[in-house]
Amino acid sequence: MKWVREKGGAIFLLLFILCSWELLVKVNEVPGWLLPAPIAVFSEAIKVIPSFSTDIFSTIQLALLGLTIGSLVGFIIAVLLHMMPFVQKMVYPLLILSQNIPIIVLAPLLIIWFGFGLMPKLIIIGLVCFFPIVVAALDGFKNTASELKYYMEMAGASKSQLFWKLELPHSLPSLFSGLKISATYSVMGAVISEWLGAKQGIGVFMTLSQSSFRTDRVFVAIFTIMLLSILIFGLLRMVERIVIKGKMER
Amino acid sequence: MKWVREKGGAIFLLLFILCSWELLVKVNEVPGWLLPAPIAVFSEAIKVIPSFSTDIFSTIQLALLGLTIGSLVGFIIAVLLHMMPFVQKMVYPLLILSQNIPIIVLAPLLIIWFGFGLMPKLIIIGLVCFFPIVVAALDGFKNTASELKYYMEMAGASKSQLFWKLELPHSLPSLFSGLKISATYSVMGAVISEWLGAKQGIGVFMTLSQSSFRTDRVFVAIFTIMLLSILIFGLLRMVERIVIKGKMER
Amino acid sequence: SKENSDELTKVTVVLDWTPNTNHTGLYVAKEQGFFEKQGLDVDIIQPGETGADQLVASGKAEFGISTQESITQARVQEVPLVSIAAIIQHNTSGFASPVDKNIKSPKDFEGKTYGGWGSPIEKAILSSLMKIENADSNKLDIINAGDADFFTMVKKDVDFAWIYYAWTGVEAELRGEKINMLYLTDYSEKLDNYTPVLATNEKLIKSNPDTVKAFVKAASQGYEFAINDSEKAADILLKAEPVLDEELVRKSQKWLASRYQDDAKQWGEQKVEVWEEYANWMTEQEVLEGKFDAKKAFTNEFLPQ
Amino acid sequence: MNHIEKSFAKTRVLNDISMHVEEGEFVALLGPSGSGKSTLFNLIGGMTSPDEGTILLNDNIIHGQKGLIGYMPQQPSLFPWRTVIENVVLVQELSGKPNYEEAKEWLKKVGLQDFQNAYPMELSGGMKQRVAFIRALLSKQNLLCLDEPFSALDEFTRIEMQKWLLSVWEDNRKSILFVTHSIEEALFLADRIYILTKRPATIKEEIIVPFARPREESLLNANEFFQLKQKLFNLLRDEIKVGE
Amino acid sequence: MNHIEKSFAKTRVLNDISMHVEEGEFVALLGPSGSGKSTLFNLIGGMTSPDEGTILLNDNIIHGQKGLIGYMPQQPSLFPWRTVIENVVLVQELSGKPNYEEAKEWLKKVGLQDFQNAYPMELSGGMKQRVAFIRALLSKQNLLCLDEPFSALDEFTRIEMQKWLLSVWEDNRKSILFVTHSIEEALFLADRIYILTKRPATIKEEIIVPFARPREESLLNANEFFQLKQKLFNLLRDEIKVGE
Ligand SMILES: Nc1ncnc2c1ncn2[C@@H]1O[C@H](COP(=O)(O)OP(=O)(O)OP(=O)(O)O)[C@@H](O)[C@H]1O
Ligand SMILES: Nc1ncnc2c1ncn2[C@@H]1O[C@H](COP(=O)(O)OP(=O)(O)OP(=O)(O)O)[C@@H](O)[C@H]1O
Ligand SMILES: [Mg+2]
Ligand SMILES: [Mg+2]
Repeated sequence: MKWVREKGGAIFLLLFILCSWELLVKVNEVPGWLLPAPIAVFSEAIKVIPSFSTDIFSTIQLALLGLTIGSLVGFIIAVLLHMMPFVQKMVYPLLILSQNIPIIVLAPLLIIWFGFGLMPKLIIIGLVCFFPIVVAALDGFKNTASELKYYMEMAGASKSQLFWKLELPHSLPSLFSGLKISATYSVMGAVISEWLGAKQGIGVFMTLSQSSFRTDRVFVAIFTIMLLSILIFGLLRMVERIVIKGKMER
Repeated sequence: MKWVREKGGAIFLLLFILCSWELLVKVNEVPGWLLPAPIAVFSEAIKVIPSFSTDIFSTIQLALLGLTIGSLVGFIIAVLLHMMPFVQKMVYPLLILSQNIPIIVLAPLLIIWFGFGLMPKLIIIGLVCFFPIVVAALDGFKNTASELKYYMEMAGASKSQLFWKLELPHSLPSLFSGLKISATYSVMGAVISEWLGAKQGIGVFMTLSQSSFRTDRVFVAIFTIMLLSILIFGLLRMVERIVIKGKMER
Repeated sequence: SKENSDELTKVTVVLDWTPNTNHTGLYVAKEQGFFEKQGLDVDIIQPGETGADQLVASGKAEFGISTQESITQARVQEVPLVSIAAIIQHNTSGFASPVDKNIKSPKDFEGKTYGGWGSPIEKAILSSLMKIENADSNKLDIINAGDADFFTMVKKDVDFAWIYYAWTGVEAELRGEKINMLYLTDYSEKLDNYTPVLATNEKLIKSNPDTVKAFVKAASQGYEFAINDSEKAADILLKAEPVLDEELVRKSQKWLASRYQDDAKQWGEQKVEVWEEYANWMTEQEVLEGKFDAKKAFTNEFLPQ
Repeated sequence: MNHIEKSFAKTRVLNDISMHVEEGEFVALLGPSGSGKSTLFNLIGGMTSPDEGTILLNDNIIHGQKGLIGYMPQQPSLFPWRTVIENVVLVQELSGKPNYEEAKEWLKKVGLQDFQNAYPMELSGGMKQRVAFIRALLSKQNLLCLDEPFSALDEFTRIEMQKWLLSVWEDNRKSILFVTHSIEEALFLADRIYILTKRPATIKEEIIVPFARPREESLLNANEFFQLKQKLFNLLRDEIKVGE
Repeated sequence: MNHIEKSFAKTRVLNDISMHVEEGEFVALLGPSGSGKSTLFNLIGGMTSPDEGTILLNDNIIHGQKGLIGYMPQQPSLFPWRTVIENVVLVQELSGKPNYEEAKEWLKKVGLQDFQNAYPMELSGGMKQRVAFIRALLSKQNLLCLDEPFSALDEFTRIEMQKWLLSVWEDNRKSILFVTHSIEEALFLADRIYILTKRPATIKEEIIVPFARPREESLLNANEFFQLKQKLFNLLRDEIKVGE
């Protein structure tokens, strides 16, 4: 019941958008190869689901694995940089640089080094996911309430105690905010990573459909990507609520 | 002097990486079309700069314009959603969805609707840039120190006063954190947007080089992208310092 | 030319890839004023990640570079694309592999890995070639290698890929990399399709046949120029796109010069049998899911008499 | 002016409390720590609504209506990114144009003229409290609710502040409701004193302070003052003892 | 145990101050608001270093060394995401295993047994202060620095706490240095009292409190007590008056 009340609005809005879309397509007689109507997409979805589900499953695996690795790496980097302000000054600009290596350039190098296996894909997803977490975590650590930090230092807390007992719990909301951004990108990251050499996955399905002008199937792929992102995002929200539960002030 | 001390480390590290790279390439005799050595890239850069500079300029324009529009839109959306929690529940999931529309699908639609001009490109960059700002701003608004919020409400502050006098200044660090993420993505976003039909720009230069197997020129393009991102990021850091200057506690 | 430019009809042509020697005729026609003489002001645009087809079909661009296999599939999905000239008369593409992979016939595909870009045609062609040689197409691995180029792909995991000889093959020559090349035309007449072709959409043909005619005429002059003077044509392309590698362009241009027109009566001519046989083959391979009408897919009527 | 009766849930904090503040009256609230005094202020300020009973201001029910009172919270709650003077004019900004001149003058009276451009983190605890106090005074409301306004001040600064508050109040006759833990302070300042019991709080006693106004510092040493103080002292002591 | 002399810059706050706390001694610090008492604690706690002079603990210079004293800050500084009991054991966690049993017992003594699992935001101002106080007591250091520990408590809870603090102190004889604004409190608790002048602070007077221990509540009404209180009162009043 509570769920309906909370999510009802979003679902209603979504339905509204889908309906307007359907209507627009029908009224303007937009050809299906240009922009298929939602109903056509859904009926196509039902048709292809049996063969498509292995693609979906493989992409989910990829996205979750990549997100996990990316978040962990991001978190660890953030902690290290936070603990060593000098290193932070040195490395932070490089992290920004890392976000500006176009995938099309990285792809051949990764393939040469790691082949077409799992590794280069995880690296691409990880590269997409780790950055928002680093930025958010660092900002979270830095903006700890000063009087609490003061107190901890007075009490003789070591740097690591300061971190575990104060900065980490205090930065949880910020961390989750970064994590949610990353999660949003993770599925798309997985799909992009599949474009550099995969045998199955949503990305493969999408290019296949694209090159044979099956725009309806392309949209099936897009809807799936969106659904998956929302699911991962929702999962993280749940984890966030459980972790920050009861920590009332925040 | 201060500048040297602060940035010296990063530059040193960068030089170190470049040198190791040069060495690795030389020692292992990596062919230039696979991974060119930095020196080769720089000498090529000097050669192409005269013809390349119009590309650079056009991409900078695109990136800055897109970032500005994206940030403004993101900020406005965040404010609206914050002011109307009910709408936020409805629209937030859709924003996540917006980040999961693959550009290759959006691109033809955008071109069909808006032609080959500036508009579709700005939409793509904006789409990339607005999201981190929305997430960061919303989290910032939400995590306002509760006792200050309490006080403002007691004092009879209207919703908009609460926002302008408390939530906005309080969320500035968070906002800048989102803005910095967006800035990092903006140049890459501009390059990607150029792939959907541009006559000039770094993106055009890069694909041309790529398809004629001029890996050294591809790297010239990448280095330029990185340099631009760092510059925009640095610019924002400066603005951040000026804006948050003296607001000591934060 | 500036003063009478408002009398010129503005048209846009979208390439299928980054500019290369397949497109030389267009650049020549633009630079030599052939288009202008026909009353056209032509804008040459690089495609997005998606290629030109949808843009041309929707009328956002008047003309585009496409291929017979695309147009065939497009027509079946009721996309109103029409081929108006074959840029290269015979299919110059094929499966390339470094010599040390020892792939000399489709039989050798067994146990190998193919790196493709993600089209259902690839699988169909590979398995039909292998069938001709009685090889088991289940023993072939197909990887969607996306953005990676041939030379990168074959460094790792991938054994062979599908290339245009005129570009990637010539680049391999330049690099001194020995490759084995299996041309599609060596194995089946049916696979000698037109690739690439000039395309436009049905609407423009109906509403503005003169523009189409003018465009094809100028393009045809451009390609004839390239056939006759490949050195000068290469200069023109390089001047328009200075980023391209000079050596590659010159060598590729020379290789292509005799192949634009080849054995046809005139540049651009297309035969209905080629369209029909290719479509039949695709239907046999279960790549086409629908009816295909060759007569609607192409036309020779705009070629200069 | 106020006619309040309420009771409040969860760990029942306020239990059937009725009290009122007349226009221009100065009322003090005494009670054990944790008895519900700040909660009462939140109710009047409209931050929470009573479970039962009504709160009236000028005969209008004001449940959940905010901004009707001038309020000084127990913790200073200064905005860290605003200077002292910017903090002081904050409430004025909410309802119109800030008056920097007035703010400066009042800051001078509490001895903070040198600190008007300092940030809160540069202030000592007592200085912060004084800033919060001025901020409350400068709000243009007719009912001021002060929650332990002088707790972090030394005895003399405190007496100075009390005298000054009295003179301000005698000039403009706003209604004041204030919480204190100092019996002396309550007696010296108030017209009337409510004494609360332990949680759940009820009103143990209402005491009318008989001293004439204006009151001088010497009152603190007067005999009647001492006796009344003893009486209150015992009342409160009983209250605390009962609970043990 | 301490032999301090320092002076401190910018808006010169402390000016050539020397003081010391013997082992097991209970020393109070009185002074006008903003005179530099909390700053002094920060120096001892190692948060800032003196511009001149030295701070010694057991004959070792401890400039900038943190964690050597048990400290109760002027603002409660509780961790909002920790429950009361988790806040109390925080300092113990820093140096070893937290002792929840002990913490519970002590919470009971200050009347917070029902709130050990509450979060700070559910507490009243005085309750927060008591939690911060217990937290400081539970740190195992030999020198306790308390900054206005009882300012937000009503007079009786305050007296209870004072008596209890005295009994704890008489048991374990830690050294205590504490800031207060209440002359009575200083006299009732301390062996010795330092009185600071206004900013820049110097030591105006050092007073040895002659009352025998253990001290009873009745002392508060004794005549000597009253006289000493008057003396201090006048000393402080002079100090404040001088500045006007
Ligand atoms: N948000 C809350 N949730 C639950 N309980 C609360 C909350 N706020 C206050 N309380 C409880 O209400 C009671 C009264 O609190 P209040 O702050 O009103 O006390 P007070 O009289 O102001 O005490 P003090 O003199 O110590 O400031 C306390 O026992 C407290 O635990
Ligand atoms: N970080 C700082 N920057 C600048 N000045 C400061 C800073 N901290 C304290 N001061 C100044 O030092 C002086 C003494 O402050 P301190 O907090 O030590 O006073 P205090 O004696 O504890 O007063 P109170 O009794 O009001 O708490 C004040 O005038 C204050 O403005
Ligand atoms: Mg209170
Ligand atoms: Mg202090």
